[in-house]
Amino acid sequence: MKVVVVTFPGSNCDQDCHRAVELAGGEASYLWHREHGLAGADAVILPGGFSYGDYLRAGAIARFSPAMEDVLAFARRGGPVLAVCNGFQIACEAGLLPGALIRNRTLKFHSFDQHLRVENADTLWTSAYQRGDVLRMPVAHAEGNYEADTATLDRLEGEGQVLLRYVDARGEPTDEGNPNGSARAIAGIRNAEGNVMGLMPHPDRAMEAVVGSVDGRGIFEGMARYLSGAGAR
Amino acid sequence: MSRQAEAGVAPRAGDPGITPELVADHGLSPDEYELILTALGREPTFTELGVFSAMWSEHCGYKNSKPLLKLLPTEAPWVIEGPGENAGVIDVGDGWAIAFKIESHNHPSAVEPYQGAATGVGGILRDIFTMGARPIATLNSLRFGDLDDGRVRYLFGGVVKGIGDYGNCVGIPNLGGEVYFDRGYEGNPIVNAMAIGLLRADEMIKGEAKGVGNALMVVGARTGRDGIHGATFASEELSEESEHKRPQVQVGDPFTEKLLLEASLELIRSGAITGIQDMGAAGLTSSASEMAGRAGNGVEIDVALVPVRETGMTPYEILLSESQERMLVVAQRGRESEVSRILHKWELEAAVIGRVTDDGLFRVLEGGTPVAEIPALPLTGGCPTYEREGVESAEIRALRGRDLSEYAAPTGDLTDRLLRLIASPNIASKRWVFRQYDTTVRASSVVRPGGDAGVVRIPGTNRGLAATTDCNGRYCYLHPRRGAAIAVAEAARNLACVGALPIAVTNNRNFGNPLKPAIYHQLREAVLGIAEACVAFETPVTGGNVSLYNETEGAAIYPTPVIGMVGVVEDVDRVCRHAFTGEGDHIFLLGTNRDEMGGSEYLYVFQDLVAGEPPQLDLLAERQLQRALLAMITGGLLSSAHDCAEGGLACALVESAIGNGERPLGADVTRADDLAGVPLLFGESQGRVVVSCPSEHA
Amino acid sequence: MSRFQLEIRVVPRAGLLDPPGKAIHHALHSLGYRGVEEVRVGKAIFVQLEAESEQAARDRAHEMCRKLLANPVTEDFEVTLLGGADAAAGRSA
Amino acid sequence: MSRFQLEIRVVPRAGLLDPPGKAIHHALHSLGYRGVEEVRVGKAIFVQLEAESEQAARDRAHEMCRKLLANPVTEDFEVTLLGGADAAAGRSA
Ligand SMILES: Nc1ncnc2c1ncn2[C@@H]1O[C@H](COP(=O)(O)OP(=O)(O)O)[C@@H](O)[C@H]1O
Ligand SMILES: [Mg+2]
Repeated sequence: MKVVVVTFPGSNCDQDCHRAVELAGGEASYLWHREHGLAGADAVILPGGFSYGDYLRAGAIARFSPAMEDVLAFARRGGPVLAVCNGFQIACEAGLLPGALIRNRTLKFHSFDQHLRVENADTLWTSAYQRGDVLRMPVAHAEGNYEADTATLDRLEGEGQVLLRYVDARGEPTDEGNPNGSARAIAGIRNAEGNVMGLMPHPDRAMEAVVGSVDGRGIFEGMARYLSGAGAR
Repeated sequence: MSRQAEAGVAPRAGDPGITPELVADHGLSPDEYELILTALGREPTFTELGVFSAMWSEHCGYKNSKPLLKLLPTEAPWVIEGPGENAGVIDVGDGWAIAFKIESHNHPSAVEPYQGAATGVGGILRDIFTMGARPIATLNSLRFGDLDDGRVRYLFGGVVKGIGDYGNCVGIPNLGGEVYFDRGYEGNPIVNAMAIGLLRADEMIKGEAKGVGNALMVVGARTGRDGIHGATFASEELSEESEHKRPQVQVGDPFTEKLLLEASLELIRSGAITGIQDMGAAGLTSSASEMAGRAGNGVEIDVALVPVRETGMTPYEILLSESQERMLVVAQRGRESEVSRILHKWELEAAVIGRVTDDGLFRVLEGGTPVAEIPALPLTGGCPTYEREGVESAEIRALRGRDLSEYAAPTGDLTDRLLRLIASPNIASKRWVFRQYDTTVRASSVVRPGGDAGVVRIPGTNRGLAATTDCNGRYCYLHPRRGAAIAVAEAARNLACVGALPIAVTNNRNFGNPLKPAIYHQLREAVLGIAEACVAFETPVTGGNVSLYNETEGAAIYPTPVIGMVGVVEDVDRVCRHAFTGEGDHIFLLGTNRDEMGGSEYLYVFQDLVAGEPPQLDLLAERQLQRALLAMITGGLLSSAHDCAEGGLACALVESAIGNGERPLGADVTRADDLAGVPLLFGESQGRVVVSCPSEHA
Repeated sequence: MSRFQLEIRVVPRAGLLDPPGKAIHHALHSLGYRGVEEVRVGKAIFVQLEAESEQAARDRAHEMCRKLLANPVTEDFEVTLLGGADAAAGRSA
Repeated sequence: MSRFQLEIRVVPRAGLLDPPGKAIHHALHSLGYRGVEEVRVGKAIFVQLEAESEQAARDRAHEMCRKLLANPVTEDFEVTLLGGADAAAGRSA
């Protein structure tokens, strides 16, 4: 698979995502936000970081980058787009995904390993997992508090668009298990069509046992499987 | 330009005339002023006075500390760049090198904790990437007064948030650090930030203004009236009056720093520049004159060409501004536009402001009119240095002599004492702090904060880089020389505990007013202690930073020579952690328990006392212990290793037992010697490590 | 063309979470300010711009808000022209 | 006792770098808003409190700013009473 990682001014996980793709057996390249050209791309990643310093609102300025026009078109054609952390925030601002990510309820930056439960394994992003699997990956953000109106939240739940939920060590969606106050403990979602996934936790930092977890591999491997035609829809 | 320059320097209209008061306000003594007159052969202009004042401040000139630096071991076959450059550089094998350094931002953080700490991180990161290294880790060493004070909690919260917000945005993982709370730091917090960067050994670049005719360019953020005279400010005691003198607070912009980091590394790779330096303390003045000084050249700059943020800035202000996120680069003649192109790609500005000259002068013009013309060498190298007489304070000698036997006696329920001790902020988990720092960005953190030392993997290899900061200010207060040596020994021990071989040291000397004999004594003794220990552990000192005048209304902080040490892990799959891993594992104590309660956390918590002889240190035994420990870990024998530090053996055992929050274990130990309960459990004897291993290795 | 000084207030939509507001409310209480009933925290963005007319300036500002300054999902905005009468009121401390 | 609605604006002190303002200014430019000359970003804090009088409410707010809401080293603040004349002005969009 050929995956393009978009680098915005202030992106700082572009290299991590690049490496994650390679560890999953794919081919990765970078696209600077001012440039156009997704020709030949099988998938796109909007990486984590602090595009434009998160000034104004996380992701608010980056979504106007020229490269985003290509990403929007790519997504409209059904191309897979993975939006991690700041990428998730950009995707929401750009309307690729519903809702918004506001300040953590503690007002603090949170950096630690977080437990997540797979809510829907029947998607191109999660096909490598089983429904109910409990994963552990780093979170590192100050604005990961997912908010949307009730109708939207109900639709997300009803349509199986909630892919990952914050849970505690026992796998329960308790209040202590919810690090940032996200509505319904939502950690990761997909769009209605299913080709765009956004999540606050960092699968790109959970690819190797030596750095603490391999639970993120599934997402990149699921993407690879799908692109090779084998994966679930 | 130069024809006008030859017309010589005349006082600038609107600038104040030179008076003894003005000279004194600039922190220059009459003798120092005499030296300026001889260096110039005439009276300085107001602008020149400002320049000298900044360059000859403690912060830039190391007046009182330079002679002491000579006492430190700085050489080893693996040292590529020792003290003097922006950061030390060490060969770590496979063609890789690391640049690393520690720096203080104590004074700015005391005034504005958030921005003070944030800009401290920004400054140390720039010191790293100006060497051509990509920052891969940060650490921070903090000291505050007791937490029950409201102002202290405000400073603590602000400093931690400032460090986090800046480092997180730039995307550098935090690997560890320290926090201590002790009334000895009331009003004078210590904020030391350390950074480590990775580079190909053959891609290093220096801060030199080489090549006559090459262009000087300011790149990055615009220049405003930020922190003017921060350098002199950082060299004074805090007092009512310094509140008025306070420079305009420097505001950090980590987003611009991230762009500047990428742009600088691209610049260096492009070969379009011959030198680059951060505009830190004393901004354009120190960067331009130091780059000239190092290359033995001169520079001519025109302040009218510097991009400014505010209108009506004088040469004095532009030369001394400490606006953040700026760099001075020397561009190959003819490749200036290439430099600009790279900066514009990263949405930053670049401007040619002058040239490298062959006349050895630091010449400044304002729209062509000379406003300063100073021989670069006396400016950068001519700062007078002072070797003073140190005398130990009798009060402290008495404290050290204090008999502690009454406290060593068993006092009722020691379990209760243990519970209260592990709840002390100095021993309790520092999670509240490092959970606000991104510790996993770059996906290479093998051992994160929470253990004895942090470890990051060296990309593309299976080897790792370990780092720690350590210093117990109470030991240094009671016995500066031994205390400083203990800081080095503990740092090396922390590295050994994760399975790393110590290779080099950076140090940050935080002290009071060196003009006071009692303080100078502490400074000198501490340096000697560092030197002895660094020789013993074969860890050369490749750089560091000195922060003096850490006093409020005459009261000095504990002498605090913070040691930042780096080590190499040969196989990251073999690192060792501090938490017990398996039920039934055997627990061993390496080292000897002695009756040593001096300077202990126990005394501070239960007797509100900082007194007694700090623990003895046997450098030879310590080194043998660490070598043995390292062999056991690389041999794969151990399940865990943790050094005994504050709180002694009992606290070390608890930390190992609950070290893995998700799988807490217990420990059942039998005492092997006849020490009384308190010193056995809570004494802080050095050279001790708690290890565990499966029975087949026991 | 003349220059206008505008203040744009971007505030979390009523009913939606406002973590900073909640935190400040709580802090004020613990500082002993009992009378405080509600706190909402938004952004005050001061913009200076060249426009043909007062109306043009306002329109421009509204457009900026819809496009960039406010998040349509979570925030509302208000534009105030600072200048003349407005300013006197808007600035009175 | 009656209820007052106050708006408190906390703004970065003049001369100090304002990174968010800088970034927004830059963004507005690349969105084609050429006429924008300066952008500064502060907080707009809306507080509802019980007080004896208008003056008492203002005084309370000023005290809160000094104690908590504004950083004395880096920020300035302004208090506006929303209600009656002020409000009309302060709110007019
Ligand atoms: N300011 C800080 N920033 C990051 N990590 C910290 C900080 N202070 C303490 N830590 C981490 O907390 C753990 C305990 O600190 P400390 O008690 O000093 O350990 P030790 O006594 O082994 O040196 C260490 O892993 C250290 O890195
Ligand atoms: Mg320690």
